[in-house]
Amino acid sequence: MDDRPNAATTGAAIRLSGLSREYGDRLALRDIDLTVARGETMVLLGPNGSGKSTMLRILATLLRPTSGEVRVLESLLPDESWKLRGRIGYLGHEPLLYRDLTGRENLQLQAKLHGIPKEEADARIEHDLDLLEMGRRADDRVTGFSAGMRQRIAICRAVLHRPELLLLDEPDSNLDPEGRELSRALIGPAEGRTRVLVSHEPDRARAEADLVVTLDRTGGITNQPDETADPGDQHEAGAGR
Amino acid sequence: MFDATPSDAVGYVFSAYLFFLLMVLVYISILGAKFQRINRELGELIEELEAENAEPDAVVEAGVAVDSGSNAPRKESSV
Amino acid sequence: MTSSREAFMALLGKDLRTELRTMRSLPAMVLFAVTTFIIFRYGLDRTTLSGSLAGGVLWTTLLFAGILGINRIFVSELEEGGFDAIRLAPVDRTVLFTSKVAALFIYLAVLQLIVVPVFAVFFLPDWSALGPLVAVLIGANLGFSVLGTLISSMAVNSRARDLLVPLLLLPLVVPLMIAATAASAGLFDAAGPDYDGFGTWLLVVGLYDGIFLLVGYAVFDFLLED
Amino acid sequence: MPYSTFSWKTETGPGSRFNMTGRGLKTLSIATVLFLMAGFALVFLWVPMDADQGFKQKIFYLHVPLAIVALLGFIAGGVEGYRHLRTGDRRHDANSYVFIHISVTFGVAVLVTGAIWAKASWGYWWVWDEPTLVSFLIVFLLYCTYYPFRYAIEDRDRQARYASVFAITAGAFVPLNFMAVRMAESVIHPRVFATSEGGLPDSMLLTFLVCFVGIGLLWITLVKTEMVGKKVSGQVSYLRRRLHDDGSGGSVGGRIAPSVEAK
Repeated sequence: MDDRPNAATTGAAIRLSGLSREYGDRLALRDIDLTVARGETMVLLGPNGSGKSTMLRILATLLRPTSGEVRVLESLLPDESWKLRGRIGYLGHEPLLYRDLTGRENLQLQAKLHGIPKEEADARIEHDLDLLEMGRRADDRVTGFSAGMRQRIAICRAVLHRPELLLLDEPDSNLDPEGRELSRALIGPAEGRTRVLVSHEPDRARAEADLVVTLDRTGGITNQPDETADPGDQHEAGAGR
Repeated sequence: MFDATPSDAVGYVFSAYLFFLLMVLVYISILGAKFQRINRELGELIEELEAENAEPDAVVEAGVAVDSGSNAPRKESSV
Repeated sequence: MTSSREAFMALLGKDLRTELRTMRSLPAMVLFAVTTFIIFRYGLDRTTLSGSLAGGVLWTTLLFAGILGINRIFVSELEEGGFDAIRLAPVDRTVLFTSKVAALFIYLAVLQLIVVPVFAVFFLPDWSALGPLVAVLIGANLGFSVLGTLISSMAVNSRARDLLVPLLLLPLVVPLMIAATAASAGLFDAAGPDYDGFGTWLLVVGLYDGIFLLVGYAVFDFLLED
Repeated sequence: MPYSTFSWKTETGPGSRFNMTGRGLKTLSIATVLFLMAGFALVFLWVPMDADQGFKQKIFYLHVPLAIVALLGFIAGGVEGYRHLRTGDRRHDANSYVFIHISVTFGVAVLVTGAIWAKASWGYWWVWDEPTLVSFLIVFLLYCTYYPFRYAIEDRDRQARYASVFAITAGAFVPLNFMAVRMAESVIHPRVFATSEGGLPDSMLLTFLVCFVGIGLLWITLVKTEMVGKKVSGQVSYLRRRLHDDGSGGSVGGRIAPSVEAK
């Protein structure tokens, strides 16, 4: 039924049907259906409070769906979320960095938690830090970092274990134009890597999107076809199934 | 050791049993009040429902989807 | 899966390194304990203590000083994203529990390393009880660490965290306090250490530790989910 | 009883949703009243005076069953908490909450009757060398924190999960605490079970059992009634939400009691 050959051959990276999430009596997400094929980039748009971050946290196995079927990298959430650990790179609002450790120590801790061998980890950390031009400051404590520098370390942390699926919640926030450009090497579109991108800048985000999903304030999907920049390349959520 | 006189003991025993019975009574009346409230709320809801069923046009104008609930067709997300 | 031992060492190392760097908990705990001794000295109007009074003063002080540390043990994980990081990593989640128990145990041990000698200098005419006291300290520390970690992780995600930790913890550690004070009371006997019932009380402490270690290990997973 | 005035079968909604256990509850409450009346009649009209304690021993038939039922309720609350964590079914959390709630209420009665018994026996309202009463107080204080603990957690899923963890931990604590306190106290109180070697005289045992069953039934009746109330009020707020479109229904803020919702 899927008209995207990509999804049919490699299996979907993300498949949601009827996903809802409640907070108390409030519905944060309402009956979401969508499919993201492997290697694709999905961009999540929508006003504040429309459930974008909630969706991302559910995909990251950090939040349980209230109802609906959620499949991420062929694993059914939340029952099989253990299969996904270490395969997802999550960059949320919070940088997930310990303020009293240095940037490098934070990354080393991340490497240890993900079981990356020491030499391998050190090489990667060196490489990634250099890419983001953070090598000089990496041995300072995070507490002295500016928000932009924290974001750069957080990006390194999110991709250190080379995840198959990247979940990025406004990855450009706090970054200067140079930082945004540099970070593309780590979190930009890459061969075979699936990405979900929450963004407040529709135009920039659309440029690299294979799929654009717009959430409305009630937590449902409201895509208007005419919003899509290039309908030929992009599919809207729920379409084609 | 202090020993209560028999008449004293009777008073204590009865006050213990009385306390217990009073507590049960109070608890049950609290429960009763709760059920009365639920009953009233239910009545209000029924009235509301009937009133809205009686004049469906007004409801649509007010923008409240009454009996459709979550079964209302949603144009974008349904597949 | 990353081996649990490696993850445990990484997390424990992180906690100890942070504490060494910031000294956020331990100095406050020590200061609190020493000040409390002075308050007891005037509150009880005694210059020396023995028997159950000595045990009571020591353990009450250690307990309340410990609560200061217990309150903080998960704050960094909450505020700096440790919970999320653990849940995303291919690590057995109970490692966070065991590593926090170990960290708390070490904090308490360091606290006692400083505070118990101070206690002896202040109040004890005879220091022969300090040797066997170590066994009680170790057993009770384990219990405090396990319960403290469990309660702290329960309270950290709630409003009124600082209020809830002592409220929940104090009744739960009553049996531990009973056993620890009873075991110490004999040791602090005015006529020299008395080992009557010492073993039994140590056994109670051990039983308590074992039961709550099991409970904590079994339920901790559920406290991490969102 | 007041709740019998509530009509279970209302004409709203599909009948199946509201066919709650009205009749079972009625039988249960009648049985409760009968057993309690029979028990109290035995206490005051039939059972012989205790040789040591005399008339004041009669508090035993109220105080001890209340305490045992409350403690069993606490432990059952822990079991329900465990089942909630196992299955993720919110009904178990609701059960756990109601069990603990009723047992805490019973706990007040236990402490008050215990204090009266102490006053009658020794002339003091509180005695520290009665280990059972002291440990009951500790357990009671612990379970009192259950309410502020629930209240402090806003997210309802998390609240239910954390409350279950509390229930399990506290449930494991109950027997341990009793053991420790009992060991610590020198037992000087002429406890009825202990003084009469080989158990109670038959007449006392029978009276005790009837009272115990009556109070146990009272506990079950109250639990069931509370559960029915939770179900119905959950359904009422569900109805209201359906009626007013989603999102706006029911005040959520500061709700500590779990509600059981019809899906």
